[in-house]
Amino acid sequence: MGIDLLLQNVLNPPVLLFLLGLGAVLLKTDLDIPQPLPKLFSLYLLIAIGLHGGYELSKSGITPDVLKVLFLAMLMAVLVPLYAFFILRLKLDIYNAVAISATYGSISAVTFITAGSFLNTLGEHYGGYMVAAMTLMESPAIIIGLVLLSLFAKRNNEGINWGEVFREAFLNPSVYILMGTLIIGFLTGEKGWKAMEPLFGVLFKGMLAFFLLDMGIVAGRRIGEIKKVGLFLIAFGILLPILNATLAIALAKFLGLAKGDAFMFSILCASASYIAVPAAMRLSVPEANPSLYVTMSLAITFPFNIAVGIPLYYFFINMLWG
Amino acid sequence: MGIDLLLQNVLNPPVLLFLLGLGAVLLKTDLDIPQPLPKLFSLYLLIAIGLHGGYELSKSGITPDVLKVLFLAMLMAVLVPLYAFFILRLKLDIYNAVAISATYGSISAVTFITAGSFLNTLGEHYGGYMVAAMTLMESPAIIIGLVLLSLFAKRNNEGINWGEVFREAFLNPSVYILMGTLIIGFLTGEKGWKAMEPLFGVLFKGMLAFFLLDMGIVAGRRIGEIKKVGLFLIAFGILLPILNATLAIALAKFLGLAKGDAFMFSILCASASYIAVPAAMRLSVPEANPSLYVTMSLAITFPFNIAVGIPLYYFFINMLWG
Amino acid sequence: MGIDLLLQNVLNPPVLLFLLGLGAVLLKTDLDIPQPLPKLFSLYLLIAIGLHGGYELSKSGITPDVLKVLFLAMLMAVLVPLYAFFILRLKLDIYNAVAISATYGSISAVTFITAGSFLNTLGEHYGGYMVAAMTLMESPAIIIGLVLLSLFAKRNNEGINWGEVFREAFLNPSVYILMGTLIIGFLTGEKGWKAMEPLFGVLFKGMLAFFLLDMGIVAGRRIGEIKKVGLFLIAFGILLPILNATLAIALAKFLGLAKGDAFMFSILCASASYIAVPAAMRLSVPEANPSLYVTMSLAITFPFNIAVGIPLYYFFINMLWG
Amino acid sequence: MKSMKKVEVVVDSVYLSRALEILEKSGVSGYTVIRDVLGKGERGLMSGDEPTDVFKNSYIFTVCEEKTALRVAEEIKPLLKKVGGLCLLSDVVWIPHR
Amino acid sequence: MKSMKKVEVVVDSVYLSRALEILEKSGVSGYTVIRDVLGKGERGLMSGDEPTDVFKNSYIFTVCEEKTALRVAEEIKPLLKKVGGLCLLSDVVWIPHR
Amino acid sequence: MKSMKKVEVVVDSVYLSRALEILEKSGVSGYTVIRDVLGKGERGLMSGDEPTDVFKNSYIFTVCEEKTALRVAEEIKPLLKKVGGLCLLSDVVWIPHR
Ligand SMILES: Nc1ncnc2c1ncn2[C@@H]1O[C@H](COP(=O)(O)O)[C@@H](O)[C@H]1O
Ligand SMILES: Nc1ncnc2c1ncn2[C@@H]1O[C@H](COP(=O)(O)O)[C@@H](O)[C@H]1O
Ligand SMILES: Nc1ncnc2c1ncn2[C@@H]1O[C@H](COP(=O)(O)O)[C@@H](O)[C@H]1O
Ligand code: NA
Ligand code: NA
Ligand code: NA
Repeated sequence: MGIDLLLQNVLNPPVLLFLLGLGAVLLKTDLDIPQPLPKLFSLYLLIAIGLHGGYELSKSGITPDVLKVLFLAMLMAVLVPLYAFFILRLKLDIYNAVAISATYGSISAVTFITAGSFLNTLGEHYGGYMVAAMTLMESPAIIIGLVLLSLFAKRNNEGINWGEVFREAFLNPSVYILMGTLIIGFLTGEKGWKAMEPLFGVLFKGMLAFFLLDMGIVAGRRIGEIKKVGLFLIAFGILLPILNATLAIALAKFLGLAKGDAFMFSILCASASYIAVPAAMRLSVPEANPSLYVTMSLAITFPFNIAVGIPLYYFFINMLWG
Repeated sequence: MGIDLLLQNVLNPPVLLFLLGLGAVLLKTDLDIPQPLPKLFSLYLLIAIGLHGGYELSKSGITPDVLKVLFLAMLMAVLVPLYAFFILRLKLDIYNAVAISATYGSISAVTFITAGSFLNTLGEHYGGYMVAAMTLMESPAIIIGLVLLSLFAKRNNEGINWGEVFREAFLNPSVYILMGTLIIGFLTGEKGWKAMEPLFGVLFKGMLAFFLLDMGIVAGRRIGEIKKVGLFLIAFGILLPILNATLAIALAKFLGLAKGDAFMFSILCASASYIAVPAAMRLSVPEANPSLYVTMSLAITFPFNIAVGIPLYYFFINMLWG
Repeated sequence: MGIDLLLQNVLNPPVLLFLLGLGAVLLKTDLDIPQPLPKLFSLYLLIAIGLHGGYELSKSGITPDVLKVLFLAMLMAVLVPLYAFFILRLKLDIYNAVAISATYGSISAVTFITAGSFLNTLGEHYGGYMVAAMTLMESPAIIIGLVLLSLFAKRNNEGINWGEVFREAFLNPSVYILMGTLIIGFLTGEKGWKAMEPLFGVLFKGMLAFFLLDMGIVAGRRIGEIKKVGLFLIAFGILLPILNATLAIALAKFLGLAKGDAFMFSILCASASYIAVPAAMRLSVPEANPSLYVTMSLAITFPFNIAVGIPLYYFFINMLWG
Repeated sequence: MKSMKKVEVVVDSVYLSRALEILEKSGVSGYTVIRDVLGKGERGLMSGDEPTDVFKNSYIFTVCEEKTALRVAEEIKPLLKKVGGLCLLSDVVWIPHR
Repeated sequence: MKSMKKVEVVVDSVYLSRALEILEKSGVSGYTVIRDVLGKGERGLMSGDEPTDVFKNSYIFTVCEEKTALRVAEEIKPLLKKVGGLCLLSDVVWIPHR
Repeated sequence: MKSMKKVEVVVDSVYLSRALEILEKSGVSGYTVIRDVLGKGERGLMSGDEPTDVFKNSYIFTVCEEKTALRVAEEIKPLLKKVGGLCLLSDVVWIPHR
């Protein structure tokens, strides 16, 4: 992989602030971004990306190319948790396998956003419908996970409350806010975006940097737990994203996606959820150990993707798309 | 009313975000903007509107026209709680009549701001002294309410602590911050505003949209209580604002206010307080039921004004001013 | 001192908002900026100043002039707590003398920032390396204070945990974040700054104003404690800053610093810490009374510097540098 | 003055609403909740700093007659068994003000 | 070790400062306050999510001699009668450290 | 149901981690922490509104056997003596759910 790509990714204030946050914990500095400030940043980023994606979509319209991307998104959102589950079952009990596979089947919006900002620095771009694809990919893994659970686990006392499961999957706050602002951006078009751009467009990179500082702290706090996770899951947390990205790139090439879209799609497949899915799993699969799935997603896969995955997947794509 | 006006109002990111917040609660999504983030937005909006109003006032100076507006503001701030009280007494006990009439006699800054942003979209504008008028209109209703209370209620044990009442009325945080930033904006003029504009001017619409998302959630949470409020009070919460706006428009026409000013004045009269007055009422009239006055103001009158009232009053004004 | 300088300083939205905050407490208005919102502002300001300073440093490079400034900074960071300690020992026990001298030996970033914004208004500027100087000056006073303590106090039970002391001094959150963002700004240079400027540059003055509103409230809440502090310490809280600034100006003139740098350096020497050092003192010298050192720093020296010190030191410098 | 029982419950915040439902069904007349409590127990540290709300507890207490208290304790056991937490009973004197 | 009484009070946050005044007048030597507590009681749900601070409680506890405790309970009754809330007494052992 | 002791500690937030270390060393099996509690005591008002965290308390409680409780009380005394605070013991019944 071109060293310059790696540097180009790392020598960016957002990524460096992530490392600064990590370092703050490793050096035991007491640096803290207390709740609910991180919530402010994450809400901001979701709204910003939704509004902007909707606006872009209103410009491009819903073309066959867009439908192709959405189809691919659905496909991978179903496939990834399935094969992840059977890989995990080699070593784990059913409950933890379900929770972890759902986590990796879903996506991380902040990884997506950071990748978008990296693409931006290189002077390339991606279609606004990728945000719609991201929104589509958040939920299915939760459903797949619980279907697997009801197929393979024999829980003595109670069945799964499917109504609640569907609400958790499709109406959790991240999905709702992304979907909602996507539609608002679409409906209000150019005029709406012009009014929102000073806050939700111009300040975007700075807010991302601010939030990544917090993500670094949070990831750093979990690093101590990595050793409890065990070698198998550490390897899983790095290799599965690479596998997912590779598959995604192959499919994207096969179906002829544009370069930037292919890159963002590989990022979506490679990233793991650390907000929506863990919350859903804690509720629906209390038997699974949150220290496993949250630590893997936050302290292994997220930093890996931010620092190495983004330039790595881009390197592959650059080779194939030229 | 022109359907296009209604659409023009609704198809705006701020109003749509309000509806998104409402929907989040109705669909039970767990979406939440945790305290004190909403406080950040409301403080921001108050400071922004105060500084900008003060700056505008420093440009226009305090002319006879300005004094006319301030006089009208005082007049309505005294009249509205008075007639509201006697209407409410048809069905309610004294305590609740006092609390509700004070709530409707005062104003809602966010309704004012949203209306201003609507006016803006239409390419029209209003004078900075309207902010001074708004500040003037916050407090009198509290005093009027408590005067009515001491006239009509015979509380056995204790009198009203008028010193505290006046402090609550004139030195509550909203009045203080509006008044203070208005003066600061006036004193520092063009130069001061230029320094503050990047934060307090340019980002204004975006912050309003963000805050309205929260207001939607808050209003949504209260919607369940509407049925406890009863038909009389629901009707009151919609008809009184219309009555107040009509009266305001008539007076404004009679005294020859400019079109934008007349519109903003009608909004002030039509809106009901949901911060300053409820807090004051909870302290001074604990016998009244906060579920009534807060629910009416937040879940009935506020959404009505935001979605329907703003284009409706504008429609009337457009007919009269042409 | 030129009255116009004083006015030029005071008639600025940030300083006026500070006074508004002060007034809010004195008039008992209940105005409050609840935690952790102030933390958001202070983090923002530290990151902004660090990134910008680093960027400026990347443009100027590390010249002999820069090294001269850093040397001066170190010198004063060691000298001030030493002479402050012996002055304080005239009236105070060892523990309080240590805590207060450490407080005054360190610096206040917000005073620095406010002074920078004042300089800006006058159309002058200072070198980005001043931020490096500030970072250098935060920590030594803590070490000096505890060395004095171990020399002069005979604590019966336990020695000082020097490892923890050094961590508190050099890895407290403010020092860490300033140092880190300074390096990030330096590494990412022009390109990095361009990406961060919309948030961390353009909005700077507005955020400072917002934060000073909170500082006014906080200072106001402590004003009631001033009388408990006693006349000696009140005088100390005003005269020591003037003495420090005078010494700093003399040294700066002697070593030929540029005008803006000399001014910012005098501000650093004149200001007292109210975050990093108090936290360190509470941990390492629990025998000292935090009401003394926090009240002096927050309610006496900070307001004095903001309102009077800044134009006063500038007046001196203007005379000497012309 | 009246002798009553205080029931205290600590439970993962994700399950707060379920715990409150159980309280209501058991017939308590009121309760007080402190959200975002941290803690450590069998299932490790709940340090509350995640972007998820997965690692946060809530603390609930309710004051009621002994009979109701025992019912609450009984009814909440299955939830605590499934998701962890804590339930305590103690004696208090309630000062009636009405 | 010393046997003492713990007095716990839950009151609408709007009235916190008034409740603390009453405590001080009754002669307590100290108290601890948790702001922004939620709850449900006779006057409905205090869910704390309003822009107003109208629907939030505060929780106070103070440890003192029995005599003082009874005085606190007596003095705070009128406030609770007027605005609602809760007052509890219980036994604790205070571990003196001075 | 099991008779246990509840130990409650109020301490300056700056010293929270030290207090928790003491608890762990004394052998408690778990604890619950409420951060950012306000209060008033010998050392004046802890109103929590400083930019520093100097004027804030934390509240900790742990439920354990009497023997452990007494050990906690003994071990935490020196810290409280040095930096102020509060330590209380009381009786509770623990409802086991496992
Ligand atoms: N012995 C204890 N004393 C106080 N709180 C406890 C204790 N054990 C558990 N808890 C609380 O209950 C939560 C869940 O406990 P557990 O299910 O054992 O992990 C912990 O995070 C603590 O907040
Ligand atoms: N039985 C109870 N147990 C615990 N807390 C209560 C109880 N009753 C009331 N409270 C608390 O006291 C507040 C006011 O109660 P009330 O005046 O009855 O509405 C409620 O919001 C609760 O926080
Ligand atoms: N009598 C008391 N009752 C309740 N809390 C107390 C009492 N005394 C002290 N505290 C708490 O312990 C903290 C430290 O107390 P002190 O060391 O006496 O200043 C105070 O800020 C209160 O939160
Ligand atoms: Na994925
Ligand atoms: Na009105
Ligand atoms: Na200094």
